[in-house]
Amino acid sequence: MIFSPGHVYGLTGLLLFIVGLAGLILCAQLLRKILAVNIMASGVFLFLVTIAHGNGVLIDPVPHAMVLTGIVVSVSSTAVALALAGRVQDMAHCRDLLKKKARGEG
Amino acid sequence: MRACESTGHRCGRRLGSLLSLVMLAMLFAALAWGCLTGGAPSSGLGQSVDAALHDSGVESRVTAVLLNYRAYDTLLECFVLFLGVVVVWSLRPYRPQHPDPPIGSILASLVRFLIPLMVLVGGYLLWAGSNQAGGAFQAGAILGGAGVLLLLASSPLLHVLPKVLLPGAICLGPLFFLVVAVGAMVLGGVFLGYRRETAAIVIVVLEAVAAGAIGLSLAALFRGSRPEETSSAQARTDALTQEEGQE
Amino acid sequence: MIVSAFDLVLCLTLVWLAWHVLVSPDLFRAVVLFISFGLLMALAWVRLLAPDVALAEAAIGSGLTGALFLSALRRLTPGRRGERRVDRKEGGDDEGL
Amino acid sequence: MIRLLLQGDCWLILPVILPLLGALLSFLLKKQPRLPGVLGALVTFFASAALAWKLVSHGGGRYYLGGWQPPLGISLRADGPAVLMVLMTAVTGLAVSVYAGGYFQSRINKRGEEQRHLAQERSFWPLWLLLWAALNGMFLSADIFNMYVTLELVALSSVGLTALSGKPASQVAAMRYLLVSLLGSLSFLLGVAFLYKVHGSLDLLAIGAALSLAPAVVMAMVLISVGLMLKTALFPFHFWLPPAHANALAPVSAILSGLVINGAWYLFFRFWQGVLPLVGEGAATLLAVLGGVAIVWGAYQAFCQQRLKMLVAYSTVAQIGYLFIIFPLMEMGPEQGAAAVFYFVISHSCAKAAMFLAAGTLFLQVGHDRISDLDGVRQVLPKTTFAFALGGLSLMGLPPTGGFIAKYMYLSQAVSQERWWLVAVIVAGSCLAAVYICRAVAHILSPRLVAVAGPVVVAASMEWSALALALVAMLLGFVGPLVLHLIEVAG
Amino acid sequence: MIWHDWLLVMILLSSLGPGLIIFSLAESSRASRTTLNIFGAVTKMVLVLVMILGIYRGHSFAVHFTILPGLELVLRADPLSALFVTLSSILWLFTTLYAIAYLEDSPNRSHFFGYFSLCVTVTIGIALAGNLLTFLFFFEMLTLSTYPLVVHRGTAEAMAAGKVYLVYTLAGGILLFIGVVWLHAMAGPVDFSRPGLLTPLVAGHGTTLKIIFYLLLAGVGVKAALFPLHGWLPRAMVAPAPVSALLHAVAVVKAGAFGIIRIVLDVYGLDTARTLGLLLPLMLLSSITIMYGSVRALSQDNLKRRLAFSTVSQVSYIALGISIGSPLAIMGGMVHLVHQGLMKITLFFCAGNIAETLGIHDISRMNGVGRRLPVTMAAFTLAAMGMIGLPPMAGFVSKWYLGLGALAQGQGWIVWVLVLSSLLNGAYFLPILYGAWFKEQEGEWPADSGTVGSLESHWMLIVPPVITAVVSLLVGLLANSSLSPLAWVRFIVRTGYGL
Repeated sequence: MIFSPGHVYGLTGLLLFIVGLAGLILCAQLLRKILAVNIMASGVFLFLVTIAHGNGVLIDPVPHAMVLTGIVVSVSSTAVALALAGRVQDMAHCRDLLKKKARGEG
Repeated sequence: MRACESTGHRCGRRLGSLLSLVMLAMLFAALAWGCLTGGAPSSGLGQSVDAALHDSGVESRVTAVLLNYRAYDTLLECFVLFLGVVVVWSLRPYRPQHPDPPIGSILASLVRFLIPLMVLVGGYLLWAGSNQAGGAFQAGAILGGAGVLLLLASSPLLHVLPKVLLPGAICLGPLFFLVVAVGAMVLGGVFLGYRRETAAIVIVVLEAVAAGAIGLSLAALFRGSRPEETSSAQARTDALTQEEGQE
Repeated sequence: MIVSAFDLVLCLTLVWLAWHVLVSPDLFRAVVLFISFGLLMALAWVRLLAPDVALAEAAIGSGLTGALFLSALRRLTPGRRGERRVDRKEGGDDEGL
Repeated sequence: MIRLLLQGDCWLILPVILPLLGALLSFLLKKQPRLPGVLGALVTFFASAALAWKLVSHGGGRYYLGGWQPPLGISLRADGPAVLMVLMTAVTGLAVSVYAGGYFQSRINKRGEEQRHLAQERSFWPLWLLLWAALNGMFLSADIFNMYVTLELVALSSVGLTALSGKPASQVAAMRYLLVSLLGSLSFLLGVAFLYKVHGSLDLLAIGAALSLAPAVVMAMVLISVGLMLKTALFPFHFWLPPAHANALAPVSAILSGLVINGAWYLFFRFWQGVLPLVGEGAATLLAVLGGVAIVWGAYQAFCQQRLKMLVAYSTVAQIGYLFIIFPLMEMGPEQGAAAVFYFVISHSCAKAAMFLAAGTLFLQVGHDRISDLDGVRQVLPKTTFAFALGGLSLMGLPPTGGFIAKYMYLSQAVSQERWWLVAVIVAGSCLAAVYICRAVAHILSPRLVAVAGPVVVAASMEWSALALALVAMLLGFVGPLVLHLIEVAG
Repeated sequence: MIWHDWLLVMILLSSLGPGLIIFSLAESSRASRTTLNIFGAVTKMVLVLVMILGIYRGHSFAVHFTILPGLELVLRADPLSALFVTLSSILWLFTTLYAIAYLEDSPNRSHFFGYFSLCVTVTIGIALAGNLLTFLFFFEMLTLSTYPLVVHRGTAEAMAAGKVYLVYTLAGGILLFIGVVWLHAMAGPVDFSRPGLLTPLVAGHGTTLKIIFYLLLAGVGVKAALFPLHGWLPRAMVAPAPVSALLHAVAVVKAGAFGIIRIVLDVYGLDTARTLGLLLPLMLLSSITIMYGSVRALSQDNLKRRLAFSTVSQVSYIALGISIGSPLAIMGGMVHLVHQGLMKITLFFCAGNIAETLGIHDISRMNGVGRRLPVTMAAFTLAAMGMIGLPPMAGFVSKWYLGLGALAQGQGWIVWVLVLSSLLNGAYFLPILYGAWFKEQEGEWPADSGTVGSLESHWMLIVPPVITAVVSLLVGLLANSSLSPLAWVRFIVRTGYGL
């Protein structure tokens, strides 16, 4: 079997997917988890573009279009995730403040 | 005693991580197996795309896929962006956001210089999209970047678009796309089915509007909460006390 | 096209960057690494003859997402170097996923 | 225009476009979002009903968007199961929409804080209508990448809806839900990539026709299955569901449990339907085992809950199990199996949504949902408690409800194929469901006079919509031939 | 003719409709509720009368409704169902009258009468069920419509009893469900009008058929309170007296017994059941239940509990008669369905009167009651005599036919069971009668609500037990007339089963 660039980039894409997955599962911080999801997404996109590349003779534009769509979807969900993470964080902060206040009064 | 427990906990946790790493490695092996073995991959749709390119109204293959063959995906994707804005706007912050740090005067003048340039680049990408790399997405992204810079610099240019009109502007992209798609259905009988002779012009207009909408939505996503509501965030800390009790 | 050393190095760098985004102790550093990861990704796509995607990735995937992360980072960490704060506070919030 | 409506193809796309339009309008009219919201729901309902009628009278078909045939273009497909799901969404969705109108009004009336509730409602309508459109798009789609896009739409809007309630628990739950959903979507997308690599097409029917068990296809199926199982919250992946569903606003809980779960499962089913003859006994049995564990574990957890909405949420975990134990049964009788499971899905959707709506009404009235303190609430809200009990009957599989018919079909399949362990699982599930539902119903229907009273603060539309949905769940016990006739329409 | 088809549905609707309307009535609208109740009960009786005349003239009534392809709900009136329908609708009228007076001024009456009507509707549905699926359908619904009645008082004791009731009946329901599904999977839909459907399967699937039989038997046996499954019945006594009357004489227990008849005679058929050796175990089980119930009844001091154990014992006569399998025994069992219902409802009405008027719940406090409540106690005495089986009371007729049937079948030991159980019946009924009539009153009544004019209590509390007592006397005295239940049962056995 000859190793073509397709294989190399494809495997890299899969590896990135796995690395992102590991980060998603193992990292504790929310921000890090969101980063990990983005890395996973990049891995999938890389894999898709590799498929489009094929053997380099005739580029298939359909996966390119899919990746473009995917990128926009991904930035959208990242924005939502970050906004939500901000809220979770604020909430914890508020709760801390309230606890402190309660303790002070008590 | 407690220290002992915590080390035990840490050990357990480390073991857990190790185990999941091993499983992930196995998953990778499986994926690689799926990727590498099993005959020649199919040739894809490159040829059929080329064969139909003449009817699509554009010369760029990717644009043809995005805005003609698979325009439905792109339509829905515009709605994903719109949805992102709706969700982000629905998440009002509990506490006031920190005011942006004052921006340096150098950056401010840089922004003033950069914005027209970015708009220009965006326009170029849009135009280039019909026959080479570039198109609505890329142009929209550049415009979005310009919006982000404006926000960062709190530039007076921001007030070109009154806040009241912002929701309307954000709706405009998806709405226009939808109208075009339905219009095609009413005129030609098929949803999103442009006629061959008008396809080129429809796609160009569509791209321009989509780029604008994408840019605006991206900037809005960056901006975070709904513009007129940031002032009311102050009250949220108090509301939280009640909400914890309720529900 | 034959696999060149450039491709190999690019791929390895991508993986290395991804790994460090996840393990670097400083979140700010992680975000910066992520932005550079995105830029290199764009390069990879140029290599794979996908200039459209490369452009979009550079602008959206790297630029805008990076800006989002940076602004979120600033919002999430009220102090100047609030890295540890974030660590402590979020550790408990979310286990499993 | 009229010619267009009559000639019929556009019926397929209307259930997707109309809610999209409604979402945009309700977003724009931010002072009065309820009007376009409810109107959009109503119009969508009629469009879906018309689609179903069209399907029954003219048979199924495909719709090539933009006139491009697959593999180049995207096509929609209307066949029995797809349209049944659209119809189910329409019925449940309309009831939820009517409910939501009264719900937000009642909250404003009860609690004051008009600004906050108004802001919630302002986001609710666009999110909900977008979700509805995405679900319809998902049910009708025949293109696997398009499915991914609709999945993302569904995921983002559900997360937005979950977080809407604003209370801390829901924020954490929504965050977790979002991460799980994203993981599921990406896994699905990677699977799609693998399938495209092998088949060079994104059309599900073309792929299904050429399916083999090549390694890449196996990996694709694994990735897609795991991704969708995450979203469906099948047993080991169910952890995110109860907090998300139980802490959301009442109409949102109903939407999530009654519709969203079914959406992801529907895709799963579509993929497996084609593969099942190839994979043999093992994989199907594995799914069924997971489903069986889900049934027992979910029911046990439901029994342990102290809060009504938590109980209903865990009951969803249990009921999801039934959606997966069907797969081994489908090997020998694909048609009967599909009929049984779709019957189950629609009756569960109505019943569960009715229960969540009713639980939300009780919550709003009483101010809490601790089961043990809900005694005597029947005297205040008779219709709501009745709706809850009726929904419960359907979950228990007792006549005269749709749940009974579904259980009957399940059991008769399992018995005639002599899969006794499945019989045991179904029976155990019914017993456990009876136990936890009776526990809740005994309290809310208790004749004891406890001072939970006070003036009724909930709108009449809240009571009636939940009751109507529960009655639909009951009515499903009598319209079996009609539903089966719809399911059997080929694409 | 069209009305033929709709008559059965109308019979169901005549109680369902009023029930649903009553649910929506306000608590205070007493008059309209009473009117609706009585209107429903009378309408039903008239409709049933029309139906019986029709059957007697050889009309057949059947309604089919398909709920799944190949699966129908069937309502059909055959002579046996007519028997049960008549019993239920007549006793429902009396129980309704009684309940209206009994529950005067108590809370939640709309709720109560709503479920009451629902319960009767479902019972009628069971009676008219034309196939096994329909039977199952209504049988499961019976559990749900009676539960709210059992817990009606809302006390902790009532809730606990309700829980026990639910556990027993739902578990039974599930067993029945499995049995039905299994049988359907083997033999297709089981219609009651086609006996012998299972005969061809005996050779190949004997064991399976046996298992299914026991599943079905366990399912209906719970409601019929067969020996190890009777635990819920004495506990359900916490319900108000009209509910107990309904449970014991009309609805739940009777539905179980009726189910046993259906399963043995119409699903399996006597011959098949005998070939498979299913009758002997049933015979043993019902004999044990008869003895067990009587023995337990002896030691109960609470009047309603004693009556409950008496029900456990008496209902098993029905199963016993069927399991003996000779025509005379089957007649004895079937006719006991009616006789026991009449007598037991009288007893519960009287027990309710005693509790309501004087506040007495325990037998040890009943000394001298006969003088304070002569009419009530007279009715009680008549019914108790019947239960013991003294000639010429109704109970005697049943036992006589059971004994004759057993002898004809060569099962002489059954006669001993009957004799022994009659002695036990006497042992737990006669002391009550003796105390009430012949002993002196000890102290004040716990809560005497006083006489109403010249009557000992509210007239609607007195009239129903008197009528049922007199009827139970008449059906015994006039057993040989052509209008008696016995004659109808003879008609059933001759036309329906060709015995």
